Amino acid sequence: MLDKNGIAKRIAREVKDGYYVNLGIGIPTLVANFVRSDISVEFQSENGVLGMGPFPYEGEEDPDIINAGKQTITTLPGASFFDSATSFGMIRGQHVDLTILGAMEVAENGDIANWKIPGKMVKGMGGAMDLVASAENIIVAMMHTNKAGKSKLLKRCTLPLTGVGCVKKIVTNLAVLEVTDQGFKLLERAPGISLEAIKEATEGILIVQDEVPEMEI
Amino acid sequence: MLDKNGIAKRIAREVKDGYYVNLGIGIPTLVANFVRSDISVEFQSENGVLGMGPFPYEGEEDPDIINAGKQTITTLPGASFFDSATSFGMIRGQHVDLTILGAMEVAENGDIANWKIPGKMVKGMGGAMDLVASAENIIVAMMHTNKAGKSKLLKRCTLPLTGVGCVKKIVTNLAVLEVTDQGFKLLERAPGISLEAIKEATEGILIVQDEVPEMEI
Amino acid sequence: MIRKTVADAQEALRGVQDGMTFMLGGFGLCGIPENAIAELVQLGIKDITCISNNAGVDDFGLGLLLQKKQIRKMISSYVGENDEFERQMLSGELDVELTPQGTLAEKCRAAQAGFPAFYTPAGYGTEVAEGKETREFNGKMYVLEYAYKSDFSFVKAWKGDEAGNLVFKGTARNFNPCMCGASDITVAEVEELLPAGSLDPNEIHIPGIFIQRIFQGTLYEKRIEQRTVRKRD
Amino acid sequence: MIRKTVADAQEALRGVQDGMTFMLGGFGLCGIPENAIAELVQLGIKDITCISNNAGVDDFGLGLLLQKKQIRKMISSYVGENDEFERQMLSGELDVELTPQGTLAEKCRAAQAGFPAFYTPAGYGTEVAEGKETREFNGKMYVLEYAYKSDFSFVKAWKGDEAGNLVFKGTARNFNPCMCGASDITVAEVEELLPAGSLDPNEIHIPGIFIQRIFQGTLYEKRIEQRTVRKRD
Repeated sequence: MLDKNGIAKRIAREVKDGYYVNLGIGIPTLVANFVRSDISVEFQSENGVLGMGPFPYEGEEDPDIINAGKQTITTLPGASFFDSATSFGMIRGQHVDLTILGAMEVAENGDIANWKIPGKMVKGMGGAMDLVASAENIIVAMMHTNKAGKSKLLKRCTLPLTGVGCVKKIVTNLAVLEVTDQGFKLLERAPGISLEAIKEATEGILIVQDEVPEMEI
Repeated sequence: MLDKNGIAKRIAREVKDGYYVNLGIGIPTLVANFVRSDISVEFQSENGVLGMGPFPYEGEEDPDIINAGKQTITTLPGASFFDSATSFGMIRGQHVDLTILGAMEVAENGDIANWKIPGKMVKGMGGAMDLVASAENIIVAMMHTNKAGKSKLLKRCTLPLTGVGCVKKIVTNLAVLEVTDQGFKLLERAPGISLEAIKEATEGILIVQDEVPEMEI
Repeated sequence: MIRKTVADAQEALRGVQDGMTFMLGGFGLCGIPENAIAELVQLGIKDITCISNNAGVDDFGLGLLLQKKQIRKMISSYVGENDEFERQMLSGELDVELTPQGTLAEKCRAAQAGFPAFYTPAGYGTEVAEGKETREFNGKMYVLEYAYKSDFSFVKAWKGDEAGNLVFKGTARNFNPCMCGASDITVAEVEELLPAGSLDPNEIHIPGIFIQRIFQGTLYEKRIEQRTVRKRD
Repeated sequence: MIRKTVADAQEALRGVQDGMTFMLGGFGLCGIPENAIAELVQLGIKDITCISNNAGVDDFGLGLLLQKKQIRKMISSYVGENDEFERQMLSGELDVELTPQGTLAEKCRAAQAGFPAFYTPAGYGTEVAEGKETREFNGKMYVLEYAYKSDFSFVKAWKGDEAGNLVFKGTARNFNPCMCGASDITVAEVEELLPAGSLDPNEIHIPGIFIQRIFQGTLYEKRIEQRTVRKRD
C-alpha cells in the first residue's frame, strides 16, 4: 500500500516534459517533489503565479508571494504574476496541460465531489469547479477508501458534485485506474496489493483486463 | 458661421473638470487644443493610451507611441498604456465620461451614421460602434450640411448606421442642438447665423423654444 | 492629470452605508485592503454584503467584520480557516453564497468592462448551476453567470500615483485588478503613493480611470497564513 | 522553465499552410509582427484569412501580402489608407468582414480565455448585428458575438524571455496581448530576447504559457503612418 508520498511519486510519472501543471492542496502539492529533474515543467497556482519554486529559506518568506494553499513560496527564473481573471483564463482556455487534485468521491462516470459535506463541512469549491470543468487532463490523487473504510470510487457520487464526467485518471494508495465509458479500468496495482483487495475497496464497476502489473515508482 | 476650430472651441466648453474624454478623428481631435487649462482632463485613445499629451517635438517621434488616428503623440505625467481589450473595457464599462466624434448623418431619434457609403467608401467602423453603443455622453462634431449642401441632420439616416438612439448633442458650424424625444432642440445659434438659416439647413424636426441665444465661444 | 488622492481611509470611505455591497480584494490574507477593513470596523457599518474570495481568519481580514457581526452576506469561493464564520453560517446568522473562483473573478471583470453576463463551464451539472441558464457551445455545456453590481470596491496595491494608477506585487495582485472599476466607487489603498509621472506608463497594471479615490495606507501587518519554509542546506 | 525559443522566423512559422486563419497583432503599422509578415510573403502561403485590426498600407504591413494576393479574407475594424485593398475588395477578389474594434479585441480575448461567446452592445441595430442573436440585459440591447478560431497568432513584443514571457512598449501593445494564446499556435517576435529571469515577474504583460514559439526579430522598420510634430518654442 502506498503512503501519500508514494501516490505523489506515482503521479509525478504522468508529468511530461513541457507541461504546465496545476496542483491542488494536499497530496497533489507533494507531486512537485518527485518530478524528474531532466524535464521542464512549470507549476501554476490559480491565485496568480506561474513558475513556482520551492518554499523559501527561513527568514526569506514574503507575505506577498503565496500559493493557492496560502503557503509562502518562491519563484523560479521565467516566473510571472498575474491577476485572478487572467489566471482562470489560462485554466478555462486550456493552456494548463495537467490538473492534479484531491477528491472525496469519484464516480465510474468521471463525476467528482470534493467541496462540501452537507451539514458538516462547507469550505467552498475554491478554484476546483473551474479546474475540473476546463482541464482536458485531470488526475485525482486520493486514498482508495475513506476513514470509515468505505470506497471512494463509487457507482454514483453521494456528495454534491464539483464537476461532471471530467476525471480521466485516479491514483490511490492501492491502484492506478482510468475512467472509461464502461467504468474504472484497473491499470496498475500498488506494490504488494492483490487484485482482490482492490476489487473489495472499489464500489463502482472495476474492469480488469489481462494481467495487471504492479506500479513502477 | 463657425469653422472647424470654432466648432472644436464650442465643444471644448462641454468638457468638465475630471472628465476622461475620447476624441474621434477630424474636428474632435482639435477639441484638445481649446480645453480650459484650469481644469483636469485626460484624453483616452482606444488603441491603448490614457493621458495623451501634445504632438512630439520634431525628432522626438516614437513609432511605438501613436493615437487612434495613427499620429505620433506624447504622454503626460500620470499616463498609462494598455491592451485593446482593456481599452474597450474602459469604453464599454462607461469609465470614459465623454465621447466626441464626427458623423456623416445624425437622425432626430439620435441614430448616427459615420462609417460607410455603400458602393463608394468602406473604411470600416474602427472603434466608433463600440463608443456610441457604450458612452453615456456623446457629442457629434460636424458640418450642418454636406458638400452638396444637403442637411446632415435628418428625419432618418439614409446611410448604414453606426449606432441607434445614442447621440445626445450636436455641435455644427451653424448651431448647438440637443437630441430629444421630439426631435432636434435648438440650443444655440452660431454667431451671426439666423434661425431661418438653421431651419433651412435642418431636415429633421427642429424644436425652437423661446429666444435662442448666440453661442459663447 | 485627474487627481484621485484623498488623505486617509476615513476620507476614502466617505459615503459607505449600512446595507451596501462591497468588493474586497485579496486571496486569503494576501493583498487584502487592511486599512479599509479597519475603517469599516471603526465605522460600525452593518448588514454588509461582501464579495471577496475568502472571509479572512478569526482575528484578521474580514474576520474582524465577522466578529462584530457587520456582515449579512458573504459571496466567496472558499471560506475555510475561520471558526466564527462557520458558527455564524451554521446558525443562520450569516448568508453565504459560494461561487467558483474563476466565476467570481470574471463576474468582477465583467462589471469592470461592461459585460452584463458571460458563459463559463465552471459548475455545470453541480448545485452551483441550479436555476441558472445553461447552453451548449461546440458540444460543451456552459452556465450563464451575471456581472456583479456593488457600491464600493476596496483594493490594495503596492505602488500607486496621484492619478490613481496602480502596480501590484507578487500574488498580492490576485482579485484586486479585477475589482477596480467594478463598483460605483473604487477605493485603492497603496503602500507607497507617488507623484504622477513616477510610474513607467508601460508598467502600470491598472490605469487610474478605474479608481475614484487613492490613499497611502498605514501599519500593514501582512499576516502570513501558512508559513512554509525549507532549511538551508 | 519551459523553453519557447526558436532560431528565427523560418523556424517559428513551421507548419503554416495555405487556407489557414491567422491573427496578427498591431494597430495601423504600430506593433505589427514585421518578421512574421515578411516570412509569410517569402513562403508564398495563399488563401489566408487574416484577423487584424487594420490591413496595413499599400507597401507595408499586411499590404505586402495583399500585393501578392495571398489574402482571401480580411477580418478587421478599419481598412482605410490602402488603395490595393480597396481595389481587391471592390473587384470581389478579397472577402472583407468588418467588425467593431472592441468586438474584435474581445473575440480574441475570448478565444484566449476559453469563453465561447460574449454579449456586447456594439453594433446593435446596425448591419453588423444582422442575423446575429440579440438579447436585453438591464434594459439595454446586446449582440452575441463568438470567439475566433484560428491556426496561428503572430504577435510582436518589445522584450521577451526564453520562457515566452512578453513585455510590450507604448501603444505597440494594442491587440498583441489579446491574441496570445488565442490560436492553436502563438508565435511571438521580440526586439530583445532575454534569458529567463531577466524580466521582473511583476512586469510581465503576457505570461509564457500563452506562447508556443518566440524569436528575436531583425531589421524592424517601424514605419510611421502619420508623422505629427510640433515646433519647439
